[in-house]
Amino acid sequence: MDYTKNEMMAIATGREFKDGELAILGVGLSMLAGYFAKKNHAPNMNPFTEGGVYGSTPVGGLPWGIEDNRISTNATSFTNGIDALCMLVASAKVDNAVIGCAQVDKYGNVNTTGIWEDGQQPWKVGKYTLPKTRLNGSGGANDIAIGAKKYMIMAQHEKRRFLERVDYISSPGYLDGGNAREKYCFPGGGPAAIITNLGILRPDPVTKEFILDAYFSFSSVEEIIENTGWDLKVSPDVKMVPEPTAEELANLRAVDETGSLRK
Amino acid sequence: MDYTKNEMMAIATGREFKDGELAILGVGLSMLAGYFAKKNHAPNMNPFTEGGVYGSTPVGGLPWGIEDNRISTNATSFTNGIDALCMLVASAKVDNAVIGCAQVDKYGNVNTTGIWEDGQQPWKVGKYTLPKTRLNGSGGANDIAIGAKKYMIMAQHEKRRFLERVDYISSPGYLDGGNAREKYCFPGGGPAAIITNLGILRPDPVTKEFILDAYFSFSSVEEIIENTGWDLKVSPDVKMVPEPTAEELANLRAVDETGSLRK
Amino acid sequence: MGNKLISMQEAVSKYTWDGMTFAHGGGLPVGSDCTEFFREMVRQGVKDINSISHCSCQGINLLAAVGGISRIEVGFSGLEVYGFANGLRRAVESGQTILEDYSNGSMPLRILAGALGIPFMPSYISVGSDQEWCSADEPDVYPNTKKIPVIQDPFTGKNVGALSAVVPDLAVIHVTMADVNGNAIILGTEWSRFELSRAAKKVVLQADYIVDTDCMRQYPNLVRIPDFLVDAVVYAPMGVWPACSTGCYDSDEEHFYYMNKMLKTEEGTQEYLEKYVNSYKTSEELVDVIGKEKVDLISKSDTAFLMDPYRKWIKTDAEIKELMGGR
Amino acid sequence: MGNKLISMQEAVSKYTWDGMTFAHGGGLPVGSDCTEFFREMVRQGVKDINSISHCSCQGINLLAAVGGISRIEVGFSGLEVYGFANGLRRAVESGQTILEDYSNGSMPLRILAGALGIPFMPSYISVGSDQEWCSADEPDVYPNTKKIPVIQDPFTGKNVGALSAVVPDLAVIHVTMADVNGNAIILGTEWSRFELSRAAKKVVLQADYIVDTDCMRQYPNLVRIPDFLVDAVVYAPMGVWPACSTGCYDSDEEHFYYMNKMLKTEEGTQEYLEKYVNSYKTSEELVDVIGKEKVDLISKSDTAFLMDPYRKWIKTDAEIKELMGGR
Repeated sequence: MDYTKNEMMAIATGREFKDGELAILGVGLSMLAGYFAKKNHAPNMNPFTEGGVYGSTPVGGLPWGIEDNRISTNATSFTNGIDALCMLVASAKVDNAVIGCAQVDKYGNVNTTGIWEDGQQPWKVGKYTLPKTRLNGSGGANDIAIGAKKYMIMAQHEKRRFLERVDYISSPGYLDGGNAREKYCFPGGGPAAIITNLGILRPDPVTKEFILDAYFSFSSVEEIIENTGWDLKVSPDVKMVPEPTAEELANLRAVDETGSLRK
Repeated sequence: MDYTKNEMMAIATGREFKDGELAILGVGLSMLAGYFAKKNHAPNMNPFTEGGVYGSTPVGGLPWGIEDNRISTNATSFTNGIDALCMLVASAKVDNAVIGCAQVDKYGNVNTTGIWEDGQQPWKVGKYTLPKTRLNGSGGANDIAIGAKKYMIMAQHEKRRFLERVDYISSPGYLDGGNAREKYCFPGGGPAAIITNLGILRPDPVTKEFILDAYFSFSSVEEIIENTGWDLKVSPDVKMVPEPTAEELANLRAVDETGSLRK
Repeated sequence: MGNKLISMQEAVSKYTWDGMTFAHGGGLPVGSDCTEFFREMVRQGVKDINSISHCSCQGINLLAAVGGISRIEVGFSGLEVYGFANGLRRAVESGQTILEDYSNGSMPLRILAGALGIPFMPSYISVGSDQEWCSADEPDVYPNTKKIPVIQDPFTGKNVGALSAVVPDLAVIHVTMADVNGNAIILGTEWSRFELSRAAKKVVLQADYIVDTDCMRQYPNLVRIPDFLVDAVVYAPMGVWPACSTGCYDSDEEHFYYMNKMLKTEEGTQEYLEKYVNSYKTSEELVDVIGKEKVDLISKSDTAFLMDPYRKWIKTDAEIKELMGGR
Repeated sequence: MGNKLISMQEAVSKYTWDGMTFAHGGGLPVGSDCTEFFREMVRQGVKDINSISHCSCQGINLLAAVGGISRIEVGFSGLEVYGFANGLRRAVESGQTILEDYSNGSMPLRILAGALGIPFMPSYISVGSDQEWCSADEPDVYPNTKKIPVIQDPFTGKNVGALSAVVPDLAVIHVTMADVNGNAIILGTEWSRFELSRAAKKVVLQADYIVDTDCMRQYPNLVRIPDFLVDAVVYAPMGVWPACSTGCYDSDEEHFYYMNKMLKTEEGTQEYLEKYVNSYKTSEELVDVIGKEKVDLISKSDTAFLMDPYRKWIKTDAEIKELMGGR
């Protein structure tokens, strides 16, 4: 079967959505994975976006922005950001979500705020130094990280992105691991998986360190370890993720009208 | 001129509303005084009710309730209780308001919650004993009391209602007087007047004790003192409130379509 | 998603239980509250209710009159121009119902805190008065400091009250229009219906009209309660009576007074139950109980034009029966 | 009440000043924000702006590119699929603009606190991460404990963050329709426009259409911003361009990319200003600058049907000129 690594990643993420779930989706891969799931196996899933756009499916291609007219066209309800992000997401009513990242660390902490010169990170120097590269900030991802019952992190699997400790925690995963989230009383459950273009990592139930759970037909345990910036542990049950079925690929490509994942 | 005491009270209250003010009105006398003012001398006053009914004037008579269809018919905006009572009233955006009372005391504290057997009041016995007579509670009056820039208290002037200390403070006036409100950081300015069927009381600028400011053509300083349950002080500038003009009476009666104040 | 239309009988038997924390409060007493749901609770004998709302209403007045309410947290317990709520008053004065006083602003803020999933809401409302100092739950303590604790703003050190969050077991919300999935449009003030639908663990809608989902897609900004928040939809024409539903019918002045007069005594309450609560089962029969003439009269509301844009999507009674599988 | 229609030039000169705290944020970057108001701020050289919003947008990107923003509090500083906001990024990386990070949920909660007149909002958002520990206002302190202080819930003793309230000097709010008094209807997500209109000291509306007040009386539940909150109304067709206004026009993909590419450098910014900011004065001229064909293309939005119920109340350009006394 012919498919790209990003298509495999989107399908693997989509498979994590179950029918009937209330899910918040962001632009790009997140929406693609979510609407693929709704089309493929979760027809009663309720996806929405962070401004409070409910009941809609994209029209004319994936939206440029999550409240773009492509997603507003057939909505059944428009409310507001406090409703979507605070009443639904931050209060643990949302079942599932996807967030992206520029960096992720072994406890699933995510950085989307900036990249620092090595050694100049705020947590290393005890000062809020300026980043070398300013990124976008957390957007609604912090709200998802503290509040969603569970969520997935999607990432391109590269050593420079998979770090022992991210430069800046934009959206908290399990912080220092173990029960560290409890101190902050976060209502949500934390990240359930890191899904990449090479495989799937899941947290150890006790230490909350992310370990390798599965690889794809085109990747391997060794390749994934090599592309991870921390000493990645491998699950004794590590397995290959089933390849996309023809139906899955067809459904994915129906959502990805413009073929962004085949590039 | 022929008018009732309640008509004089409504007109005296209405005169306190200035053009352009944002004002919250309740059912009955409060609405009557407010809509009289808008019709008579304050065409750009913005009256609203506590559920967030904006831009309307009553149709077919004064409403039975403040979100009754009589007030909803020609509204330009409907929002909600948090908007009206918390965002506008409790945050000191509202210029003026009227509240009613079953009891009021010399610092303008209002009781609309219950009447206790004398000696059985919670503040006397140090227990929350049951009232002899349960009244309606504060409704939105507490919100007005803590938040409106200023407000008026309307009351039937009777000794049993005008007390040294109310049985229960449903809506705080100046509490124990002086700067007592400061401790609670109330954003609003407190009660500006007690307007009754006999005259007008206003607070001393320093002690905040309500003193007699004016009487009506049909009442007198003596009559008011006699009907007040505390040792009422009289302003050195005490004066008679001008009688209603023919125009004022006509405007009041146009609002009071059903003639409730002439009974 | 999916068809959530059920009968009032089923809604009450499925979603209520003795001892539950029950929220309502579509409006002020004369406004759009779920009176019919209360009447069905009375018919089914639901009791020991802990009631949450900013305002009382005729439904609360009735349920209190039959002894169904053990505790109530409320901002206003009267009936506006129609006077004190005699049924509730009788229950409170006798000690049967514990009444915890808040204001019409502080109750919605507590519901907002519940909706936001935060433990409390800072506010200046209800503090510095007997609403703070008197707690019906702890009558032996005065002044009480635990009901609305005063905390310090960490930015200035100044005092501010902490209103506790409320998360009701169920919110029953009257709406003007709902589709079968539970998308809902409210005409008139929302009061705290938006916040209630986010705060409660379960949500049941009581609707004047069932409309097609196309209506929602034409007016998505009016759909303040989206379907996934809703567990069940009940079609209940005249369901707010004797109070008013904006856009549909006015309040029934005569009956409002009569009902409250009857609830003043136990005997009157029994007579009222016979005549106006236990005397019908369906909404068609309710119309007969109210009287066709009265229904026509109060339906000639000056607010009726507010419904005009949506009439073409209204489902007929026959269509609704079909949608309910003939139930 | 009263006619509040003024020109964009007048609105900017009357309601903005150097050093002010300026709030906007109708939508996400590709959504309904007040781009035209920003272009006029650039034309008038307003500077030293402290910007408040949950999200950045092309207007912020532009104003930052010309050095007009000294400080920004924001949840998301990018342009969604269109990438990083190059103008803002350049200003932040060079240290010219101080950027205080929050999230898209915590910024609206801070505005909600401002609207409610309370000093802070309890929340679990933004705490336990570098959003709490890093403060751009106090870069020498890490971890910072004053930006989002952790306090104790007085009911359980558990930790919760305290998000400080924001009360902007001015909020400029894009709306789909406004009447001359300032009653406004928004199509599409409100984001934090409702809360902003209650939190800010002054409110200016930028509207796609001016409609008759009869429209508001037919749809009062859609009027989420009532007139008395509003200081001025500006008629600004295509005023969100190159982002999209739901019900009116789609985003201009080509220009969105082009604009952001140009703002990457100072030279590009100058060229962009000449071509697309300083090249027109009226909204008629703006249409020429965008190009009539492009305007027609993006106006063929799939969302256009959402405007249908209101079209009969739209004021023509000639009527609007008349209402503005020919200005």
